[in-house]
Amino acid sequence: MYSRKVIEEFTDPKNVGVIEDADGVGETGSTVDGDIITIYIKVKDEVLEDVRFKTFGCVVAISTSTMVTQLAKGKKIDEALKITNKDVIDALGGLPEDKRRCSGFALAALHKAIEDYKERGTA
Amino acid sequence: MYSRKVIEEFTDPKNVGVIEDADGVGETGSTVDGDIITIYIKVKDEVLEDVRFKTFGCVVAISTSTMVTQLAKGKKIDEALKITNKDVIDALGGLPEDKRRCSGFALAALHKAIEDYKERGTA
Amino acid sequence: MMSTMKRIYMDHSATTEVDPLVLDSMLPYFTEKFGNASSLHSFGQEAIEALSAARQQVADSIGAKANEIIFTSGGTESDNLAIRGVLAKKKNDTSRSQHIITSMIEHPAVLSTCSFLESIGYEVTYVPVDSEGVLDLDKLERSVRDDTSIISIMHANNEIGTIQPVKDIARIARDKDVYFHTDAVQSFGKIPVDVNEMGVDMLSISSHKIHGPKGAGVLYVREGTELEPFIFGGGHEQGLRPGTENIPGIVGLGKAMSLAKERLGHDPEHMLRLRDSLIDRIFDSLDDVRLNGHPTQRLPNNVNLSFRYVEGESLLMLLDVKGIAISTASACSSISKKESHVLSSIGLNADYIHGTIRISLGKDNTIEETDHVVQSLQESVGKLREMSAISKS
Amino acid sequence: MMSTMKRIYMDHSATTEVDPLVLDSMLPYFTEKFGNASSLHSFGQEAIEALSAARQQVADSIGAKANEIIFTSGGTESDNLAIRGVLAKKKNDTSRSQHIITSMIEHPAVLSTCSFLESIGYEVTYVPVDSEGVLDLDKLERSVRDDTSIISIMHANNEIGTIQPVKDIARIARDKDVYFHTDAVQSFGKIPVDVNEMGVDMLSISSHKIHGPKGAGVLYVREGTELEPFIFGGGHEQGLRPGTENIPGIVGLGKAMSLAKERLGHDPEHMLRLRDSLIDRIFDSLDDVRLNGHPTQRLPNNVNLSFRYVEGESLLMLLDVKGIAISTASACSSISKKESHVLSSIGLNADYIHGTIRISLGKDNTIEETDHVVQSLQESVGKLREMSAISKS
Ligand SMILES: Cc1ncc(COP(=O)(O)O)c(C=O)c1O
Ligand SMILES: Cc1ncc(COP(=O)(O)O)c(C=O)c1O
Repeated sequence: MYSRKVIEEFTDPKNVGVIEDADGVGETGSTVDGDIITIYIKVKDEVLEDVRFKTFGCVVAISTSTMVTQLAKGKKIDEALKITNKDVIDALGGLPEDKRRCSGFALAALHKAIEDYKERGTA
Repeated sequence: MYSRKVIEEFTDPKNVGVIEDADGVGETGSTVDGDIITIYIKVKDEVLEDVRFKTFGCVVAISTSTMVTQLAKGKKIDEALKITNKDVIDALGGLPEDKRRCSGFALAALHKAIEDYKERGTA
Repeated sequence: MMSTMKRIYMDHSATTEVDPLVLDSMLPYFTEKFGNASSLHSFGQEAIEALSAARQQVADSIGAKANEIIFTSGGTESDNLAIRGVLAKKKNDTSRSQHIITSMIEHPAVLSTCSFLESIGYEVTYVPVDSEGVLDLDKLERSVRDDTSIISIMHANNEIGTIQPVKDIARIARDKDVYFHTDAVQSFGKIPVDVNEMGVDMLSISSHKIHGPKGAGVLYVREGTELEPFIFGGGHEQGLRPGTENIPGIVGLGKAMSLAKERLGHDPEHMLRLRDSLIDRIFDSLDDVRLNGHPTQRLPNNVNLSFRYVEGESLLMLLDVKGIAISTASACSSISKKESHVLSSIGLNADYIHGTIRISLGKDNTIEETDHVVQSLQESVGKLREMSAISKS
Repeated sequence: MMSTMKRIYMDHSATTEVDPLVLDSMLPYFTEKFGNASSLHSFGQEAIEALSAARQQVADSIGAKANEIIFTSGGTESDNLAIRGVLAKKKNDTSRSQHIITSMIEHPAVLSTCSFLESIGYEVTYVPVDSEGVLDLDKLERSVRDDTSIISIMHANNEIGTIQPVKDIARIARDKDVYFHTDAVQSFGKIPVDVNEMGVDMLSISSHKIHGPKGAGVLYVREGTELEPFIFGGGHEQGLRPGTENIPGIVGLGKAMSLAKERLGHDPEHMLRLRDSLIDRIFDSLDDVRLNGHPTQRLPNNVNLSFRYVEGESLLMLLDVKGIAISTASACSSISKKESHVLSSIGLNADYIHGTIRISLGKDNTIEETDHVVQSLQESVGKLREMSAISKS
């Protein structure tokens, strides 16, 4: 059901962890849903120098989390904001129709982390 | 479903035929039912010297017909009248529960033939 | 005697032997790839793959799409699901839910469903057929009402083999905006069955009639046709048929349908040759015989004959002793030994009805076997007529 | 990697591999003795004999009489037939037809049937269970009304393995003169199932859960229990289940039930030993784990565990990659990934519910396999907790 790529990313996820001195943190989901994703970013010269995640959730939640961090890492913030849900799904070799519900959570968490970074800047 | 004995009697029936100068004839059934049994008897000194049948009908109709003729032949009339439906079924090694409906037709035809014989005598 | 004698099976409308290729395709799914298609792990994935592949095979065999295929436990269940599924869906639309149209010669799976529906308040019109078993299209058309929900007319009859003009029926159904279901249990594999060619909304198939395993069936449901399940449980088969999927059965069914489709250019022609030669030779060798059903618009494997002065079961048993397997009416009704509603519907007289047998050929029957059948029939009919209390002799 | 690795199957509550002896018993009925049990000829007789023999095997395995056995297509159909069959029969007896009693933790086959019945006007009481999944007998007794037709309570739960006090339920049902049906799909073969010991009127069994083939099931119906069919067609199975009988499936089911009965003194004990050792070692090696269901009144093959800070599907997939097949909730609901109604009914918190898996042992699982499972669980739970956004670490 899951593509080979999904299973690969899921079993060997990149960028797992917390950035202790993160410049921005974003969280989506809830324990009731069964998915909580937190994304940490480290920004230097408007470039996402480091992107890490912690995820409690299903295979889709974990594999989209790691994929989002990989797609975003090294990109400029405005470039990173252009990543679409479709980009994430395509990079994973597709997702089963009935599993797409939570596929947007990781991207949303990245957006929140960037927002958080921007708010901190203006504060 | 049918006992071996039923199939034997059915495939190799004894006493098939018409007695042209019968002393009594009895018929049961109808084309609507799909069973018509005619029994012919020849009587001498109150003994059923010959008993024959013609049957249009199912396996049960044919096998009970031949069995009734065999059980009756050679018997005194009052002895023959004591033959029960159970005797016929037992002699056939049993009949399937759902096939007993027409098992009494042959015996009834014998009774009618004997009646016919008696009526002729009194006439 | 029976043990050394090669038996001749000519009751393929009752059921068929599983094709060895079909059995081979099934075997891995009993003991190796035995997973439940609802399971997420690798065993489950194997089951899902098998299920999808079979669904595609079935769809391809009848010109349908994979998502239009619902797997059931057999023809009876498919017929029930088609008719009751549509009515259940429309149950709140009172303007469009009260009336069903079917024919007088349907299989009990349809007729008993209809009687049940009558018992709970639906109305059913049973359209008559002519003396050759062909549906009266005029009567059908005139029987459509504003509140008609579904027309269910079989593709080909299981007793007399008459093929119905389904395309014409489909046109009427489309014109009147009524769903059309056809029971193709006897026709698939013998004549072309293409859901778009035929123009049907739903179509039933049973695996064991086409050299597949018993316990599996198909209901084709055209996209957009709204149904509700009539068995309740988990959400399998698009919510229309709950219960753990019978993977080996479904795999076998898929294979059987593929094979039947592939062989459509060959097998039916072979059966047709045997059928016509059988009919000719029986008519040559015996008097007072009648062929029931349509002379040409009939299944290539169906021979339905009435012998006067002979009772069908007795004839069947005499042939059985000679190692020949045929049937009296349809297999399903022979257990209760009631008069065939199909034969009464074509107006056959009682003295012919009782003497009716059905010979249904299969792809592996041979001309030598038909020789033996003709000879045995001649002997057996002769013997029973000799014994018969109503024969002319 | 997957191809060379021997996989470990511990999802026997979802489905089981067909026993080689069972498959052997079935094989002749596909290609040799392939007749239709409604046919009068020798092929039909072979089918009838097989059917009767299987019926006797089934009856003997549960202490019933042969005429009390109805063959169906599986557990779902058996559950539907039991409940709807009784209601259909009583539909004209308005004083005795409106109310059904069941539990909150039944299988969807029962629960969806009940929701359907509610949608057409029946009333259903869903009796709650305690935190270990045991039915509240007091509430059950108090919920019986004058118009209660049937009580349907499962013998053992498919997710958490809790065994219900069926004898007590049967006593209440008898006292109140209400039919009692039990779903024994998970219990048969693991604990004793004797219809008279238990005092049930109806009992469901599914072949594929007990090393028999998919596509076959049983409804035991105590003599005198009045039912009507809910599928319509020919008069098969005492008029309660129409459609050509799935002879190979039924033969396999009969064999599987015989074998399970014979091995009842051995297999469950083996599974129990594995179960308890598995539970002990998992608790020894991991924190924040919970065993769901009753500690002792549970199926010998059921291990249902909740791991905090871990999501069930992810754990299942990590184990799958290591060649271990287990399940999250019941197989049937994992496709829709809804929250388990069973786990909510026992009052489990959401953070535990999401981290729940079911390990269901089979007779052929070994202690070595459980070693591997314990180790893999430790690794996988550890890994997921590391990754988890809510773990304490
Ligand atoms: C025309 C027709 N419809 C339906 C059925 C029922 O199919 P099944 O026996 O698979 O339930 C049959 C077979 O008896 C049939 O001949
Ligand atoms: C308790 C219970 N009842 C009923 C069923 C349904 O059985 P089947 O899949 O054979 O329809 C299952 C299996 O999923 C079950 O575990």
